[in-house]
Amino acid sequence: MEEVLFFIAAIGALGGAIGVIAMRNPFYSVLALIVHLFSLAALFLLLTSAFVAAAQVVVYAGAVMVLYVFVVAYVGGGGESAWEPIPGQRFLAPLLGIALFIELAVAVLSSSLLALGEDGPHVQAGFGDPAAIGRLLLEKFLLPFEASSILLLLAAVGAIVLASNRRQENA
Amino acid sequence: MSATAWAWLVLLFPLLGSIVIGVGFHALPQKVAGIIGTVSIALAFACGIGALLSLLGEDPEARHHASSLWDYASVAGLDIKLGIFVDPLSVFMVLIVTGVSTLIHLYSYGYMQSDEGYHRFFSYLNFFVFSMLLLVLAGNFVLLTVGWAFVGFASYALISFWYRRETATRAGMKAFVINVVGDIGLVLAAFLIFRELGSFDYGTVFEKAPEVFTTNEWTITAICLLLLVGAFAKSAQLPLHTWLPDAMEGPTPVSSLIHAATMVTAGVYLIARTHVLFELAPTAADIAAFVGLATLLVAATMALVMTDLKRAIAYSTMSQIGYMIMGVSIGAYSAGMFHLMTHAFFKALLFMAAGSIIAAMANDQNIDRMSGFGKAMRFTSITFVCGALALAAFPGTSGFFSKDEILAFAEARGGMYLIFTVLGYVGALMTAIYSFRLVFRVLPGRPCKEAQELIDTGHVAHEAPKNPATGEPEDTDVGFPGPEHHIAEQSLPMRVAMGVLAVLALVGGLIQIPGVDDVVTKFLDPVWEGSPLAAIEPTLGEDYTGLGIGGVIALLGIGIAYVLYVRRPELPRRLEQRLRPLHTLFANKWYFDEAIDFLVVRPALAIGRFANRTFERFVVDGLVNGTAETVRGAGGVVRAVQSGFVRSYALLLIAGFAGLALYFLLSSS
Amino acid sequence: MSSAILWAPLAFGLLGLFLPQKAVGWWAVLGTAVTLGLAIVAAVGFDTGSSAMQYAVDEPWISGLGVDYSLGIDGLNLFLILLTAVLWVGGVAFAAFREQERAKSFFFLMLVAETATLGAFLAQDLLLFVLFFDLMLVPFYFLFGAWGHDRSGEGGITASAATLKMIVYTLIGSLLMLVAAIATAVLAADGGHLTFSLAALNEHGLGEGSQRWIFWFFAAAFLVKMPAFMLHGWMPDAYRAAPLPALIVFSGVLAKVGAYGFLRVVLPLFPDATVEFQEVILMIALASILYGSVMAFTQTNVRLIAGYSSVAQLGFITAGIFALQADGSDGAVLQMVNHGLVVAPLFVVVALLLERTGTEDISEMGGLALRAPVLAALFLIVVLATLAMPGSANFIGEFYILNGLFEAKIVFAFVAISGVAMSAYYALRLYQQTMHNRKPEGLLSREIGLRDGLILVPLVLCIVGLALYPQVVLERTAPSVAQTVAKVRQNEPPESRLASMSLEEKAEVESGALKIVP
Amino acid sequence: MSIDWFIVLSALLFATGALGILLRRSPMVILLCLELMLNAGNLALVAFSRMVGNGQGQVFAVIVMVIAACEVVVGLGLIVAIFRRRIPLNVDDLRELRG
Amino acid sequence: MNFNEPHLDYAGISPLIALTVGICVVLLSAVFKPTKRWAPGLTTIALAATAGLLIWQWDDPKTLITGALRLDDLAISISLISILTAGFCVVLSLRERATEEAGSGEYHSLLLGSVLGMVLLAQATNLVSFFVALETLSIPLYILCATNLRREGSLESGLKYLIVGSIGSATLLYGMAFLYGGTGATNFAGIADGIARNGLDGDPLILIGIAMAAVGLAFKTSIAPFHQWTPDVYQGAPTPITAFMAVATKAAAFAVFLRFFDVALGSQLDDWQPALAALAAISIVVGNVGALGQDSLKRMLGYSGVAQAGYMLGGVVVLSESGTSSLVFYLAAYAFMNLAAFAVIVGRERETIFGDDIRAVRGLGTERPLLAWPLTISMLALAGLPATAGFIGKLYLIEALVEGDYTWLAVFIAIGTMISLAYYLRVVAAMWMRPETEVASGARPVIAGASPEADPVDPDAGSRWYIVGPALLAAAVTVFFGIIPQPLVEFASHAGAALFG
Repeated sequence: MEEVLFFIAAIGALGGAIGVIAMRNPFYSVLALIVHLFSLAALFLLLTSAFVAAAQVVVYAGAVMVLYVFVVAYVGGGGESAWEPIPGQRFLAPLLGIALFIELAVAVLSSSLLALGEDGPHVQAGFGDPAAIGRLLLEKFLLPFEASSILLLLAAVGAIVLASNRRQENA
Repeated sequence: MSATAWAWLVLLFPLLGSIVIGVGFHALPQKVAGIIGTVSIALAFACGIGALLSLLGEDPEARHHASSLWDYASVAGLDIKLGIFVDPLSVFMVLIVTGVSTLIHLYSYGYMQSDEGYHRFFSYLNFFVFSMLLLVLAGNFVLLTVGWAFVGFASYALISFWYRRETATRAGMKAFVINVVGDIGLVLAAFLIFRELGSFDYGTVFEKAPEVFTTNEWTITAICLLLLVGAFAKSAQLPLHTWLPDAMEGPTPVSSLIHAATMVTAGVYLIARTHVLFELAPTAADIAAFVGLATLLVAATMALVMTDLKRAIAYSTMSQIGYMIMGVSIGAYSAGMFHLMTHAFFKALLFMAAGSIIAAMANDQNIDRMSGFGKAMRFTSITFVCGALALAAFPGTSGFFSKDEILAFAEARGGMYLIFTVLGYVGALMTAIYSFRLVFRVLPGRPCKEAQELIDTGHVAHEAPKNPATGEPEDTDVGFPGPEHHIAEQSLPMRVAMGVLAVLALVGGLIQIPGVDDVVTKFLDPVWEGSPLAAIEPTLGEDYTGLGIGGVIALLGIGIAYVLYVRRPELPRRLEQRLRPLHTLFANKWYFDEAIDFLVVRPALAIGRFANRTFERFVVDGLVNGTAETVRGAGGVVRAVQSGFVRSYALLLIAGFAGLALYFLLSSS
Repeated sequence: MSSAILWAPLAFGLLGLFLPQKAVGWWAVLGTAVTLGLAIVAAVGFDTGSSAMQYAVDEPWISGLGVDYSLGIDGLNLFLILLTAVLWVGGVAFAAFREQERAKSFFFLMLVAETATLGAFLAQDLLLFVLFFDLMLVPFYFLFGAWGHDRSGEGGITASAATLKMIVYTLIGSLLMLVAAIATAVLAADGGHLTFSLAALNEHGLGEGSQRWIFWFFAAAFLVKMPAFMLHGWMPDAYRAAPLPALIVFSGVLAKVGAYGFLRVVLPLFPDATVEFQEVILMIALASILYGSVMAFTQTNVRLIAGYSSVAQLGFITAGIFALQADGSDGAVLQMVNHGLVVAPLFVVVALLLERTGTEDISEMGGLALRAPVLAALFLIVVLATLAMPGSANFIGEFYILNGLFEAKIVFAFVAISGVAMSAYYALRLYQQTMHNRKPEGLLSREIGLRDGLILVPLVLCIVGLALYPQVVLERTAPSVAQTVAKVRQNEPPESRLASMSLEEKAEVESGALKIVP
Repeated sequence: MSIDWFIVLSALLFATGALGILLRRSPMVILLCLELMLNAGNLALVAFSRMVGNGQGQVFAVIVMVIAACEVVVGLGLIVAIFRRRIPLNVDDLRELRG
Repeated sequence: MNFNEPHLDYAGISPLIALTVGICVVLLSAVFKPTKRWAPGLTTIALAATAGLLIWQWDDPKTLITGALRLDDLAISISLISILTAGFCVVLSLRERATEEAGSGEYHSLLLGSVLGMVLLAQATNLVSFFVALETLSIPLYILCATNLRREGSLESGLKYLIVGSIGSATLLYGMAFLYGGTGATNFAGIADGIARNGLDGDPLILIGIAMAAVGLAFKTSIAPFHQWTPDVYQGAPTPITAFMAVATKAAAFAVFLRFFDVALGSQLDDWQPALAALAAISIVVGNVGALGQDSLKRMLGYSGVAQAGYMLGGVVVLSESGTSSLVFYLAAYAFMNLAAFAVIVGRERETIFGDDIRAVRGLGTERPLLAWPLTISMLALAGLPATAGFIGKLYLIEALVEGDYTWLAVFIAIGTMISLAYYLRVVAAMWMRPETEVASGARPVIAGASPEADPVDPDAGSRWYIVGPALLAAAVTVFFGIIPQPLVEFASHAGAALFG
């Protein structure tokens, strides 16, 4: 059962990813990414990480993707021309992609770490649920937590700086 | 006063004279400069006499002294002092040098009177005398080299005295460079001596040499050969002689003093001085003797055909020095030195007379154009004849005794050395012929235009001076005054100088007549103490046979010259045509200049050109520029990769990662 | 004392920045004169017979890195310091007599250069030496580049390009030297206390393997600086670009730092490598002698004649050092001083010729002696010293060098000496073509002025003085040199040492009085 | 399901994201691809977290999400700014800076 | 399930608090009209306070917030360098076009945010805080680069930086995931333990993790071949930001580079050392040859930064106390040398029409000696000539390299330096050795800078105190530490001792 779910989710994630890079129209790419994200959330659930899965759906598929959709709608999603101005890019990029995958896969599969080949240890109930994660966030990872909040603030400021129409305002 | 003190004074006066005249060239009136120059040399001569007397007052065995002023450069085991060595040989040389120099200064006093560079001339001349005396008195091989080089430089300065004349400057350069080659020989010899004997000092070296070296060992042979390089360069022996004829570009007193009487005999002195070494290396000594012989013959042939008056005399100088070198190399030390002395007298005289004549010819030196000066310039002619007689070894003159003594010694030594006697006489015959060739071509006959003018008006109305070699007008800013002051008849100092020398040339030989007296030999004998060669003495019979043969040959030579140049003046031309190749060879100076040009000068210039045009540009600069270009090319590559496409940056980043990851995977265990 | 000598020029230079443009030249002259005075005082108080470091200063500077501020004077550098002080007075005075653009910067840089150069000579800490060695270039970079001559119109390159070439070229060696110097200290410390002090490094010694590459790094720096054959590519352009006052000191002193470096650093610190590579360096030296000479007699630009002749002369000096004999090195030190003393006035004369004729090409000059006999005479003395006329101190220098070489490697000596003959030709040619021969139309000939005389005459007097009494240098140099050379020789195999011994020494060895310590 | 499946999948996603960046010219799509890469990292983190049995990886993943969101926000802001300047939204046209 | 409140050492985190408060205050000041002009002042105060608080913690190492951070002398010294650079940046940003475009408050708060990221990064001892800090450093910089909104180049640089930077971050993250997976720990020490415990020495999983982490860090420190953003972004960004970025980013990234590779990955030294050394060598070559012939000074400095990063990476490669100290020393020296140059560029860019083109400094020697001298000193120092801090820095680095048996890398540094002379001295030559430019200020020929979005020319910009002051100060310090380096050496040796002592 788990295997089936995994493969379904995996195909969804991978299909979504391929969709992102294959779609001509950015709008469809965004949609493909949403598929990808939901599939990922499913995978997270398979890994008994309920909180992460939830956050994935809420934060990403919810908030971030909405932002994307808006921006795509704002700037318009024109297709790209098929002409490749960089010599060799078309040829080298897939090559490198494959190489990257093989290297990473080899690293994982040839590792002497036995746990990799297993399903993972038995975990207590509550592993990965909001309470556990929340505790970790406020105890051990308090600093990253706080820092990321400041980062969010800064990013918001940045977005305003970049996207606000100050120029016309000043003029 | 001790002999060494006198010797220091001998050195001091010419140096002072040179400096005073040189520094005070603006302030001193011309006459004063001339007087200072002459007097300082005369004082040196007087001090030389002082040294002589001082030496004579001592035991013959103790007649050698060393003295030094200060440590010149003595560290690291090299002990070089500013030291002199006084013994009969050096005093003998001092006397000749200062004596003849005094007369020549006197001559120059008149001769150079209207020259622009009068001060300069006397300063140089005094400096030359100083250098020569330093060479003679030096107490070690380093100081010897110093004197040796100073002399070379003085010679350079005086040859190119009229420095806007390019033939003169070129000749000066030639002389200097060849002299430097000689210096190098000396320096290398000094190194070898130091390496083997651990000292540069004459005293130590001569004392130790017989203990350290075995006869004909390669080192001592090498030392002697290197010394010979020095000697040959300075004494114009084959093949390093080519500078001497060119040196005639200098003013005539210079030719007279330096290139006849003193400097060129330095090689003879050197061999005599280092005879201890040469006796240990008989091979080297023989080589020297053969070179001397060759030079004497070759130079004589050239002198036979030269049409340039001064150059002809110059070749005769070479030839005579060949005798001396031959003499001192085979062991006839005293005889060699004696010939050196007499040669100084008559050769200086000949040049002086020639200078007078050339002046009358408005610097034209071609004997083909001269004739009839016997009537025009009586005093000059008489002295010229005196000189020529001595040179031709006319019986009774100084050259007669000195030359024959060398040949007699060779005969007495016997064996192989008989060759020297025989060929020496051949040379003597040629000597007589060429010396009287000059006399007969110049003095008798119908006066040429200039001579006639002299007879008519007492002076020559000369045109603007021209360089006889190139024909271009001279730059009179630096000299070349009118001839009237050059003519011996018209200047008392010149006449005095020539007169004294004429007398000496005629009678100078009388101090050493076999069986009658032997002043020179007796005085010099302590120097060759312990030398087996010096002990060889021709018997009286041999001596007189030699003298007899010599006299006959001299007369024969003069006779031939008379026939050729007076009785049948058309004969030389016919001979010339008959012996065309030989004449061409002689007239072209045996092609020595050409050979040197071909073997040394041209390759050097070709290498220089190659270095300059090719090597420097393509290799040295090419290396730099090539590196720079490579680096710049690499920069171009980097800039090309930096294409501005962000996706290409991403590509490189990922490629870099892939590479790095690959490395790590490969290195993982 | 050492510190005073070192910093005096810089102090004057800095103060000079606050003076009006007009006065700054004379102020700089004063500064160099004071430095000279201090150097003379040091020389007078110098203990002649000793090889020990005198007037030593030793303070920690960067203690974390083991670098000390360590100065001192001994026989090796005493006269080089004097030479530096003398030539800088000459060069600066020469410039002060003439109008200079941006005078303040010019003289400031000149004085900085003096401090840097003195520093290189005085430093007794390896790193301090490297530092000053590199620092020397900086002021000259500006002097050459900003006040230099643009030769792009006559087939050459611009001053800034020439000076860039020079600095890149010379720094190639210097930077490698920096690495090598650090490696020396680190390897010598071997985990212990790190120090760059030459005295301490002297005692430690390095393994043969590391000596080898370190030796070449140092050699590269020094050979480029000299410059040696094949590494002289920067020289022609830089010499042609350089402003003459700067060139006077540059040619006179800077090349010597390279040679000095061999004596001060390479021989004592890397004795095994020195012995091992002796012949290679000698080959380079010989090539420099021959090539420099050949080039010198084909050039017609006076600067290049002097430049290439320096290549040859420095070849002699290197050969002397690498004879690895006491006399060779003694001669080398003497010759460094001599060469500085001749090449500087040579460039003064070049400057005067340029002012008179407007050209630097000897084929366009000639016949100047007539109206300028004093100048000609002074020039002649310089030229004769250049060609190592016997009787000059240069002769003694070369004599010692060649004698050393003769004892060590006789074949090299024979080849090297041919350079002497060539030097006679090119030096005399330089004199003849300018002073003698026909005077080209329209050429002005003028006697040397009083002010230039004040520069040239003392320099010539130095030449003459040394010619009369070279012992003054030799006797002070010898103890230090003996120590340096002994350091190298003690690592030689016994038989080769025996071969190069003098007669007395050999006798002593045979009699057992002297033992060869392997 | 053994953990290495998850990891290999994440590697595949990572490579896909990288490939997208290399091939696509719209800055928007490139941003999406960056998301893919970060998500691949997240998947690996969560998988490893499951494997080692502690929640640290999950916390990391959550924080990465926040950061990814920040990047997106800034990226989109830039895209808007560029759009405003009427520069074509094509990264290949942004090459004033090069060489 | 009880909640264990983490212990907070408020003294230790006081610098962070100061910065955070600073960010908020500066942001708030932008809201009200009268306080809008206060932003630079407030920023300076925040920076000064942070610096003061950091110095207060000097020589008192402690671990903060449940092992997320470690405040030791390495962190402090690096933070101080970053803060100093930020301070210079604030001064140079006065009257900068970008601050007006972005709004002074926003601009400065972003700057402070980036500084916060740096301070955090220098202290990070945990993968999560490491990653967060790195992003806190980077994201504000992406924005700041683009703040000169009217210039296409500025936007371009921002986007490029963002894209490539995010790839770097993603790679780093993935690597961290592997390391976490292999060891089950996120704190550095735990990673080291995990490797040992799980017997993962030289395991591909760990090694790939290291490789990916190295790539991420190499990207931040501009190590070739991950450097390509550097010249473009340096050139496109507003010059004060470039100055800040060039020094501070590098400093912070090197700090974590050192800490991460020492504490977490020290046991894998044999595996990563040669790789990093190779990267250093490549950087040296690429950076130096790339800088040749660049006409844009900022771009040239960008390439030179690549090369300098290569030199500095040597300090990481040897992984020793002296390596660390030398790296910190070099960073400090590098800060001053670079700032002097950038100050001059800022001034010239505002007063000439040539922007940051090398033509802008032609004849500077006579025109504005007070700017020419700092730039000259800066160039000489970057080239490593003596009597500047640059020389001592190189000396220190080389010493560390030789001690660490990486002499060949030292030789590479020497060779790189030789090449670098060609472009550094080109600038010097332009200032002193060419005829002066005949700039008629105000005239706008149709060349670079004449496009409508070009910044207006301020003919006196080069003489304003906030240009000349920083330039002179930085140059003076460069020379000072070149002659009396001992204080800085001691400062740096504390940093080394913090990690290895």
